[in-house]
Amino acid sequence: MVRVGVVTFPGSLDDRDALRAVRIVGAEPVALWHGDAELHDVDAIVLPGGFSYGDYLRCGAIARFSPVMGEVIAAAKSGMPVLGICNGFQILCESHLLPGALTRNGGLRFTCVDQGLRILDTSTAWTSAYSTNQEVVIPVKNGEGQYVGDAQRLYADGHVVASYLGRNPNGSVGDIAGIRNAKGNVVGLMPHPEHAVDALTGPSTDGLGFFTSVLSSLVGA
Amino acid sequence: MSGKRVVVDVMLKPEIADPQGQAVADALPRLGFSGITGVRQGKRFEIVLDGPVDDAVLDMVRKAAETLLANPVIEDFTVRLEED
Amino acid sequence: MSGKRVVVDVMLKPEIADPQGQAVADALPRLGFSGITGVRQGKRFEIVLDGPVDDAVLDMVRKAAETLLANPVIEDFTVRLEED
Amino acid sequence: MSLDTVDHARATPDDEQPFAELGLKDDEYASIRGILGRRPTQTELAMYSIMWSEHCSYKSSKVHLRQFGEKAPPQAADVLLVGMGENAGVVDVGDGYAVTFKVESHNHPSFVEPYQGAATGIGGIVRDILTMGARPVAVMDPLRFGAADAPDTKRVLPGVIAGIGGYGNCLGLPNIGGEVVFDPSYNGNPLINALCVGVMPRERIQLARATGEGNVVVLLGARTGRDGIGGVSVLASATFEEGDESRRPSVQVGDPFTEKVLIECCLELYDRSLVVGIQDLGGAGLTCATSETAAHAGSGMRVDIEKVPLREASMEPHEILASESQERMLAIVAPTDVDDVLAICERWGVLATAIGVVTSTGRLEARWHGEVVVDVPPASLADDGPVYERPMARPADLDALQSDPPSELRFTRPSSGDELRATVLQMAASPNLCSRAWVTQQYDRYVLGNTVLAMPHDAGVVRLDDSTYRGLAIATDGNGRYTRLDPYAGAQLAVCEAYRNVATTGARPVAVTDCLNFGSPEDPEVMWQFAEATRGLADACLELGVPVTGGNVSFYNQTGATAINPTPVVGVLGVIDDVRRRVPIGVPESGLGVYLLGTTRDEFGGSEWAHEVHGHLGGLPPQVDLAAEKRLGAILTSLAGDVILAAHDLSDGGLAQSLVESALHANSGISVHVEGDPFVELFAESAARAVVLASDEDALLNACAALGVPVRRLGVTGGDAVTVDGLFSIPLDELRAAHEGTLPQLFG
Ligand SMILES: Nc1ncnc2c1ncn2[C@@H]1O[C@H](COP(=O)(O)OP(=O)(O)O)[C@@H](O)[C@H]1O
Ligand SMILES: [Mg+2]
Repeated sequence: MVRVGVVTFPGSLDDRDALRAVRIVGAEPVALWHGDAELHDVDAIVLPGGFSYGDYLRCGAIARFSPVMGEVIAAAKSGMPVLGICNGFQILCESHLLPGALTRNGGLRFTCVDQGLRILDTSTAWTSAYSTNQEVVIPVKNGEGQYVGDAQRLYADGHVVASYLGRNPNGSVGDIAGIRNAKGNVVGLMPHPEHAVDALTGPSTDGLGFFTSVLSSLVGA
Repeated sequence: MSGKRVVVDVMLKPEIADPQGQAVADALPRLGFSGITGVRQGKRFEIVLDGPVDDAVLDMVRKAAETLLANPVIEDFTVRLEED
Repeated sequence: MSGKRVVVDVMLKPEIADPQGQAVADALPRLGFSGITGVRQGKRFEIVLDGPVDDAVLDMVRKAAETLLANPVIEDFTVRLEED
Repeated sequence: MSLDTVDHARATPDDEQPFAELGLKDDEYASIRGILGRRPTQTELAMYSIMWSEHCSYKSSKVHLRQFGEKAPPQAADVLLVGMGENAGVVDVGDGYAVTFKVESHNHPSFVEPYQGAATGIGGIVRDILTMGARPVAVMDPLRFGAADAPDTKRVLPGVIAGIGGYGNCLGLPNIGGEVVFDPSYNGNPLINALCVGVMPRERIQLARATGEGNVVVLLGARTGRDGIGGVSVLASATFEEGDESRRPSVQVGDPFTEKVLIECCLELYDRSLVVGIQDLGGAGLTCATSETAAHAGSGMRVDIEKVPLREASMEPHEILASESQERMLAIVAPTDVDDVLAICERWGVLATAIGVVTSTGRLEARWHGEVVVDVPPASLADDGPVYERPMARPADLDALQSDPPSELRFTRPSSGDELRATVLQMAASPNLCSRAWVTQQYDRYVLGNTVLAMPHDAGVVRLDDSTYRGLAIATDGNGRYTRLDPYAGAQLAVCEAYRNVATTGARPVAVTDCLNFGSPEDPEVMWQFAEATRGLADACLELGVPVTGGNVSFYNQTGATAINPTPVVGVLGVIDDVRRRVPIGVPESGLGVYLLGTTRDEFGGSEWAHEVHGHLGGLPPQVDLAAEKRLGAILTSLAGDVILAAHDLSDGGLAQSLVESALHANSGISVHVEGDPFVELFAESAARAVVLASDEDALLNACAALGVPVRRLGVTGGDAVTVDGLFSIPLDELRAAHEGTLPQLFG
């Protein structure tokens, strides 16, 4: 069975939700601990949402130095699929696995809304289940989700994975909601697909695709 | 007197808890930085003005610091002129 | 050399948007403060060390600023010694 | 000054002590001397002054709150696992699950420093829930502010909302509901109440008991600083006059990250059965936690104060014992488990320090570097404080108020289609009825993945955990205007509305928590309001079969001699056996029948219409009919999810407002036909009513007939407007612009 690890940092909040999403698509969820430099033979990794270390300094700045992150960075560089959601995206940027940075929302307020997104790149390990330009609705909830970086270049290189539709909730440059690395195994996403996996508790089930994608990319590999 | 700016430093009063500074103080030794006994984290505002910075202007900035930039219930501030 | 502390100022690079500074710049004229052409908001860290502050210590703080206190992708920092 | 030890106090019986400055009355001081058989030490005096303050001792309210126990309904025996008097009551919700919930106020601190005051309000109520053994699973925030356009509201509201979000979001707790009410009565006295609910396996319930001689007293969490020293007595029990620097408390800054790891750490300690007893540190800090745990266990305790980890090294023993530093818990641990406890704390990065032991002396002793500075019977602090029967008087202006209803004679009522249309739009856009999205979008509603209904539904509904479909529902309500006009009825209407809101979502109401926000108990008219309101609350809970499990009293909400409108805020907890049957306020299906359940009367006293359109308060509040509420609740609960596809209760603003909210949520129109006086039909605030959308008319009508619930078909869903036949039609876009524009315009 495909093993997908979800790292819990002190202050991680959506770790249980990510584990649940992994379980729902039929993969084996594996809880990873920030303090253990050990990946327990997982095939893919999710860095979940939350406020690691309270997000007091900068989001993700302290978590990036956790013992487990050395392993995550090495695995990412060797091609293992890694998805950073919200705080996880911030950690990936702080770790320089993804370019740019996430800063305070343009409106200066934490914002939780059901957000329309367009999936732009379906070539990654995490988005292959979508069709190009597919429109989905997934919750976004963050206080520091404004992506800053070289949007032109990211678009030119095809590295923008998803963009906001309609109102841009945080002022991200180029309406960027998610990006990937050159190889396509590392994806960072501000919206929370793990909160759109069950119509009972989310606005849609549109988030399932991120988890089914990784499953099929690993089974197919 | 252009090329100058006014800087307002805002720090939590010493008796007020500073979780942000504490988080940094806790993290630094883990990264191998030693000998640090305390960290306080505050805000720094750099204010650029369109005319010469005289005492009246500094007074105005002080007033602005008091009303908007700092929260006098929990924070102290200092105002000073700085070369660019 | 006790009674001294090291101050690290961290500011967003000039080309990075600063919504907090902008909000302050927008609010000031509404409160009747005029002549302000721009505000940038950053962070100020006051670091207290348990020994004398020599060049080696300042170097260490500079290293800490580079790795942890600032994100060089979007921020600049300065390190300096300050009297209490 | 040298250390005031117990020996020194014995040797210097005549030393003068500043008891009056600490808020103790002459006779209270005398009785402390009587209890101890000597003068108290400085540290003891500080402890008594805090524990005997209004906030900690409930000295003015105790005699009234007793009714909640005395009039507890028979259902209490079946559902309550832990009753009143603990940190929070615990309710059996079936399948081996227990739920604990409580609402509390943080009014004064939030007025002084809105962000931190509101944030630490969330932090405090969450620790109350954690203490019971539960995982906190959701928060709610019933809020009341001065007039929407008052300068003080502009100062306070944004910070309060940001603080509640800042703390709750960072803890990973979904916010599933609350209230935002504006009324000039709260100018200068905003009511910032916070509710938390938690879930646990039944057998994990923890109690605040220091049992077992030799067990170790372990302090968990944040370092202790000079936070809110004397805050409990000075801040929470006395009116705070702005500009009075000397009484300005040191504001407490919340640290949600520390609280988050404290939660995870405590839950692991519970799951591994490593604590014998546990108590959160809230008001009165260590003083309260040590004395209550020892008193409730009938044991004793010895604490070495210098072991407490400090933020400021210069703190004195009385400051350490009085400090209200946030994010701390006190655990009682068997000596053989201490190492395991410390290891778990270390893994979570939680500071943990053994500071004392449980004894069998029946005394609470505290030493400062070996010298005894406290030696008191713990119950004298925790339980045996003063109790007052305060004088009461019916407000002198009440007859005049009650005999001034907003009748047809006093105010012209809208009657033409155009007038009614304009009134619907005005009401939908009014500060009290407009969309709360500006607020609720600042709160995470999704985290933990169990939220089934949140804003804008009538109650928040969460699944107990993701291995079950069993869920809980909570709503909070209160109406200061109704309660001002008739405190007995007003309190009952608050219970009724929360009860109805819970039932509307398909849950069965089972228990109550309340936060009683009033003016000064030293004012006989306020005390009368308080007595009437508690009596009304207790009587309503008895009749409805929902026991009060706990709550909080907040007095001294007043400016000068003017008290706020008396405002009991009531939270009702419901159980829903299968959350897949939950009922939203609207669904986007066309062709569903729209029905009105309940009886509409010409009731406008204290109504939103009188307030919004005429700035008027007078007359009597709507009639209370507890039996009708029960019947309505039974229909809503039993038909939820199959016959009833959507439902919305009728309250502030009446039928018109409910139809507007339902249609906007579903983004699908509604057309209705009203009989009788359209103004009364659309805007009256008669209680015990709801609008439901149903597909199976016969099933609905039969059920209503069987239970004797009046029901009338109003119309049908569909289209893209809210239409009242023959009178007016308002496109949804126009309604939405009115409804959603108000708060952003007011607060940015
Ligand atoms: N401060 C708040 N925090 C969270 N939710 C709120 C708040 N204020 C209002 N709400 C939500 O907005 C909706 C409308 O509120 P309200 O009109 O007071 O409800 P009701 O009339 O059913 O009691 C409800 O879902 C309520 O829980
Ligand atoms: Mg309602």
